[in-house]
Amino acid sequence: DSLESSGADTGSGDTGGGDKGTVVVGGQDFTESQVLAAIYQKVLENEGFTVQTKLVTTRDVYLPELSSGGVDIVPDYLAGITDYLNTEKNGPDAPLVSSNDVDKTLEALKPLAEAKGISILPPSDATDQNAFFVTQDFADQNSLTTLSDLAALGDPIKLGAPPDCEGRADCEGGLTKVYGLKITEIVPLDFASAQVKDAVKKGDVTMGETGTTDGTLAADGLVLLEDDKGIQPAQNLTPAVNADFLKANPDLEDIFNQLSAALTTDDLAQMNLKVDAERQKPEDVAQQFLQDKGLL
Amino acid sequence: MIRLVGVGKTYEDGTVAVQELDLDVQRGELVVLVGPSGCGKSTTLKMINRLIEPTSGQIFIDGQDVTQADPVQLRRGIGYVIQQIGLFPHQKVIRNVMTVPLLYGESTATARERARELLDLVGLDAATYGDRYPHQLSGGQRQRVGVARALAANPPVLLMDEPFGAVDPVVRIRLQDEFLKIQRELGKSVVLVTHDIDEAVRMGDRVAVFETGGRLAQFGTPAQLLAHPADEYVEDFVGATRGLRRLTVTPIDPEHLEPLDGVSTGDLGSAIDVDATLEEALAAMLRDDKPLVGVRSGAQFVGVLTPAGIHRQLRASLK
Amino acid sequence: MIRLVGVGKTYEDGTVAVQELDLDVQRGELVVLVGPSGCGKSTTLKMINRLIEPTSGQIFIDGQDVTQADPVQLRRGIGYVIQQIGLFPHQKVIRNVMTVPLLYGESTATARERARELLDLVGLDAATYGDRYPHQLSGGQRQRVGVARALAANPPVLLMDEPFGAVDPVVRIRLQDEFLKIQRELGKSVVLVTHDIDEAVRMGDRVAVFETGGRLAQFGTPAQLLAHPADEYVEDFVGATRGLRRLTVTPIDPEHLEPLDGVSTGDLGSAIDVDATLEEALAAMLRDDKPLVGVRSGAQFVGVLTPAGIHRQLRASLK
Amino acid sequence: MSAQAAEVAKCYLDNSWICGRYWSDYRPELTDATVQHLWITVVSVLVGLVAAVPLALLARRNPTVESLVVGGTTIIYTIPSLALFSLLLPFTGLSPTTVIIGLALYSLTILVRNVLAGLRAVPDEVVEAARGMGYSRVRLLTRVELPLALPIIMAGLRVAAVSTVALATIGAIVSYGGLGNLLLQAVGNQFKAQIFAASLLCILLAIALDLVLVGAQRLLTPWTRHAR
Amino acid sequence: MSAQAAEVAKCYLDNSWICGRYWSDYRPELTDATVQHLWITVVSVLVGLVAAVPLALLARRNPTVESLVVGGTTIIYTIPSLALFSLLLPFTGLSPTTVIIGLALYSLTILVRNVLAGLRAVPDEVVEAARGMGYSRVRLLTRVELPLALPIIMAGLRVAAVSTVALATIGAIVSYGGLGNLLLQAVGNQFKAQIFAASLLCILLAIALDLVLVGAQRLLTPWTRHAR
Ligand SMILES: Nc1ncnc2c1ncn2[C@@H]1O[C@H](COP(=O)(O)OP(=O)(O)OP(=O)(O)O)[C@@H](O)[C@H]1O
Ligand SMILES: Nc1ncnc2c1ncn2[C@@H]1O[C@H](COP(=O)(O)OP(=O)(O)OP(=O)(O)O)[C@@H](O)[C@H]1O
Ligand SMILES: [Mg+2]
Ligand SMILES: [Mg+2]
Repeated sequence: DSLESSGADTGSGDTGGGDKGTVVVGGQDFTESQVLAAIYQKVLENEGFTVQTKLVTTRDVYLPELSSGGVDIVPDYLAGITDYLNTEKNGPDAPLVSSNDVDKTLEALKPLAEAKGISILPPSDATDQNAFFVTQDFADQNSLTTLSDLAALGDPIKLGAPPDCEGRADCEGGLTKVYGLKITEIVPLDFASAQVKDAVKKGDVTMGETGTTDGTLAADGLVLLEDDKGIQPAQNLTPAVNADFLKANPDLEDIFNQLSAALTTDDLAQMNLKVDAERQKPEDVAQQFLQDKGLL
Repeated sequence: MIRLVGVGKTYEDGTVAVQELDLDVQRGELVVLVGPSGCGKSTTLKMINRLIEPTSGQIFIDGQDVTQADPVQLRRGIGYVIQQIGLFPHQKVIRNVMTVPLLYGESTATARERARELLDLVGLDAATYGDRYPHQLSGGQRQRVGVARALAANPPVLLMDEPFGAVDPVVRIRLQDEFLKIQRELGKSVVLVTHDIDEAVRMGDRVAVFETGGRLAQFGTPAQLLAHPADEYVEDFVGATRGLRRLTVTPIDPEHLEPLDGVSTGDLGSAIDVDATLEEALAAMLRDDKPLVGVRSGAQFVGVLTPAGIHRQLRASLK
Repeated sequence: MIRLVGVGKTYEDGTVAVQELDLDVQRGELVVLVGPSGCGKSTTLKMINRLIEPTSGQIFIDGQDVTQADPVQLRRGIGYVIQQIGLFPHQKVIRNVMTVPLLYGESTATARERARELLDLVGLDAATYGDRYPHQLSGGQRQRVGVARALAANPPVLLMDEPFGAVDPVVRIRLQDEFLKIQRELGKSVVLVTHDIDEAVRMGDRVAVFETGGRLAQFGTPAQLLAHPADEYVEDFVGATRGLRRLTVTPIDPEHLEPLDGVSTGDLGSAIDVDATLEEALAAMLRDDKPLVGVRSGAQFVGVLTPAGIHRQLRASLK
Repeated sequence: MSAQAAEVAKCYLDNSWICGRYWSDYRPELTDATVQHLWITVVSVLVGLVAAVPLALLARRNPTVESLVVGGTTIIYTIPSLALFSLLLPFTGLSPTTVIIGLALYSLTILVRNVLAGLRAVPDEVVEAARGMGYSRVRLLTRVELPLALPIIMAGLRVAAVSTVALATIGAIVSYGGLGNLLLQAVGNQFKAQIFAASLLCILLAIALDLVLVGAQRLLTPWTRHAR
Repeated sequence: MSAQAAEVAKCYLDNSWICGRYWSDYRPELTDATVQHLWITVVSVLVGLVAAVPLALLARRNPTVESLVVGGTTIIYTIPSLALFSLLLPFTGLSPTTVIIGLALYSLTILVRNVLAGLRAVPDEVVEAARGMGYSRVRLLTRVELPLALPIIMAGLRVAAVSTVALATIGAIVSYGGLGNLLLQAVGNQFKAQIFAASLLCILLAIALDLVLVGAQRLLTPWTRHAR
């Protein structure tokens, strides 16, 4: 039960490891984050911790808590947390320090995180980047697999994306400047929402924005175009841990490294699909995943 | 004018407030309901203007069954003084009195003029009290405003529930007199509730004496009541000293005066009119400290009354 | 016991309700405040228990300046009957009466017992009325509950603002008698407001007659007031028929009875006691329809009274 | 950077909360938004009031109606504004009507209860006196009951006004949110001076409305002033 | 697709609003969320009430305090819940306290006005009688004024309860939103059965609370039942 603090002690008897105290897993309250939080919870419970999961709406809410110890560990995204800490320290107009390069981004992040009392464990290969999709039919007709292919087509393009897309390097800015797409209009539609998918299916817009781990696209007859020029920053899954907590529990590092190593983008997409389409509970999906990977 | 036939009221909790009541009020007549506390006087009054619906019997006004009438139209023709006074706390005194004339569509100026007159009538100076709110008045002043309010519309029928209960005797007698004058002049039909048997005797053309439980014990003129109480209950209620009370209502009987012979005019003191009551005769004797009082008809002396003579006339009237 | 020295009250809007009032109430004395509507009686009463603060003068109870006292403690020793009755609408009748004993920390059972007694005392059957809410009572019944409530705590001092105004004369006389009995037995000091001069004369050890504007016109025993009104105003207020009213308070003077000689015992009717008042003598005569009444002291006849004799005694007492 | 850069105020560049230039540069926008916010709020609350009185009257006569009215308004109140506006959108489109209906429904919930409680607090004997004098229901209501219920109705009206000022910002989702429009934009692009200004105006608007209502209540209920 | 796919209920795959399987599969989550929603609401309203009474009492004695209290609560009401929770976060962290303080502050705004209006509606003569009999201020308040103000206070309490049920969902931003947590997730992944269930429970909760309060009012004010 990932939603309820009261459900925290459900798995504490899994091992004979004894009670090592309470851990608070934080995170945001969307499907993928729920699944990851559930995975973290199970792993920690397996280690003998009592776990509370607190999923909140925004990073603004949990990050200060992570720094102060109100939250101990968060499954976070590499570029996301980097950008957040960077703007917090250097102001909203500071140049971006995240990029599509995982190592460089991680290097930029570490000092920012340390200053906040946050330790960053090595990122997983699994990544949840923003991505753009079109209908499978449209892609087939024009043999499209990458954004460059689309640019080569030269057609005017209507884009369905959140309103802040305009000008952003990982959105309209990058698409026009890096790829040379001719974007004629940005129709304001929420990221990865049902509306944006409908709009693409109906042809109201040519292309919509979603995430790489969106598991429902195939079923809807939609397909992602590869970001072959790398305008998306590296949003690899990265455990962010309160530094004091990690210091007190150094053996956790290994355990989370194992977990990160086992996790793939496709796993995320599959797990999201199970939750979003089949309506399985995140904790069941997490349990299945951990068993399949032999991590429990 | 008003007729109650077999009227009864049993409250929801089973309290029988009024039972099998037959009563009639002629046009221009003032009928007083009197009786002990809780005997159903207010309940009876409120059934006439349908503030309370009777549980049995029928009530007619001008031959029309009130239960068939539109209550609003019905009540517009009936002035009502509520026992709890019930002034509008959000309106100034003058406005409270203007309220019914305005209801009838009179102009503000006319209504205000009328309200001023009526406030004066009930002994409240409109300039001093008109602009106050009710909570700035004394208990008796509030009650007088309530009476003025009910009179303002000049309705042909008036229901008054203990209208003078909270005022002192001087003001009360003034109000009673003023009210009687208006009533006689304008021929209003009035039902007045009081617990004051003196007021009943003084004001009522006929008096209905209620018994606890809402039974009508006797209904007649004050003189009948005092002279021939229907039963012990009425006799008790009218009072052990009812003989004395009769002084108030018994007129001098010119047939049975003692002759003037041998009485020097100096001994007569201030003579009284032959229309006066025995009470006034006795009061005059005491005031002048004389054992007799002259009675005159116009300028003409018609005889003298002595204490014994008064007693004799009183005893005669009781038969 | 209670002493008012130069007390005055001017309301915020400039109304002078009471001015320069000196008044004292002895321990165990019943003082009646009487006067026309709006003359400042309620205001005076409320200044004694500090519901209204005087704008001038001082008030002492048992020698202590009330303005120095804690108002809550002060009021706990003073029973109060408010003119507007002011029952607690959210409590049943019995609870309303229990409220003050409970305030003093008595047990519920004791308080309930006492409340039952008091309801009976004021003529309300506790079984019938105890479990009703105030709005289910008639006007007079509510007022009686208010009196019972004030008596419940058995306070040494009582302030009563028109406590019997809404009840019929039979009940009123019963209540007055019961109250006087309690008061005499328990030696309570009482200030009672009424507009009923008869009640004032009947109940008051001393009576304070107020004039409009809160001026004290006269302060004395009822007999003094009736016999020697201080001025025309008091004379008027006490009433044109005040001589007759005196019948009520004037005891028979055994010195001035007519002799028994030549009166057959059959003519004497039901004799009256020598302690009776002139009113009772006159009533007996009328009741028996005889022109004279025997007066006895114990089993012994001491004389007879005739109408003329009553008149003579009355006139004598006025001097 | 363009040639205008030199002119750009420091507080814009620093993204300060308090920025005098913002207030002067954006005066027209702020004024328009405030005016829109105000009229939408006022109209909504008035519509709510106009609906609340008859509903309260029906509820007073009939306990079944009371349960329905009270239950119904309860349901309305639990519908999130976003969902409510979405429900209305197909009928009223992107118009102020959408916002006003939504806000009026919310204020209705508050008002209907206070109107009901206010009417029930009118002293029985005053009502009886008025009925006895031949007041019709309508006149009784307008001349006696509503005036005497006013202090309690006003308490509800003030809560409704203040909460509507706050809720009106949500109108931004259909572009009729008054200061909410500015707020939404500013949150979107982290324009702190605008967030600050719009929030401040919102608060001031709420206080101003509340004061106006207090003033109106004083004027309308002069008899309460002398009491006690 | 996994072996479990065969078992997936049709209404999940269709994403229907009404889905019986959802109610049975998610019973524990629904129960937990409802319980959390309920206790957060109840505690918040109670805290609001406990704060409102002394504030109303102070305000009644003193017009300056009244303006301050009324002005202050007005300001609170115009602060969007998100901002209010953010303000509290540094002090109270990710705990129910954050939500409860926030919600209590909102309900305070409603309650303080109704408590004040209720106290002012107590008939003067009843208060005078009680004072005359030697009621202390505290006793006067608890035995006479508050009971007689109860119908009006309850009207406020009911608005506060209903609005708090609705507002409590916003607690989801700090993970203590009861049904709001489920709602937020479900809106995020378009889980219609969950949106429907959580919304329905929210409405039922609001109605249930309202009914409980109506029942409590009936029990607590028996004297009003016989009236008229
Ligand atoms: N709050 C007030 N503001 C201004 N004047 C007032 C106020 N209360 C009473 N008065 C005035 O003070 C005077 C005395 O009032 P009070 O209530 O003491 O009279 P009272 O003798 O008790 O009369 P009643 O027998 O009619 O009850 C009256 O003229 C009244 O109008
Ligand atoms: N709502 C009610 N429910 C039950 N009984 C009631 C109700 N109202 C009045 N009564 C009872 O009905 C009887 C008659 O009441 P009513 O008010 O008519 O008396 P009344 O003659 O006017 O008395 P008073 O002179 O004291 O005003 C009383 O015994 C009273 O207790
Ligand atoms: Mg009556
Ligand atoms: Mg008085």
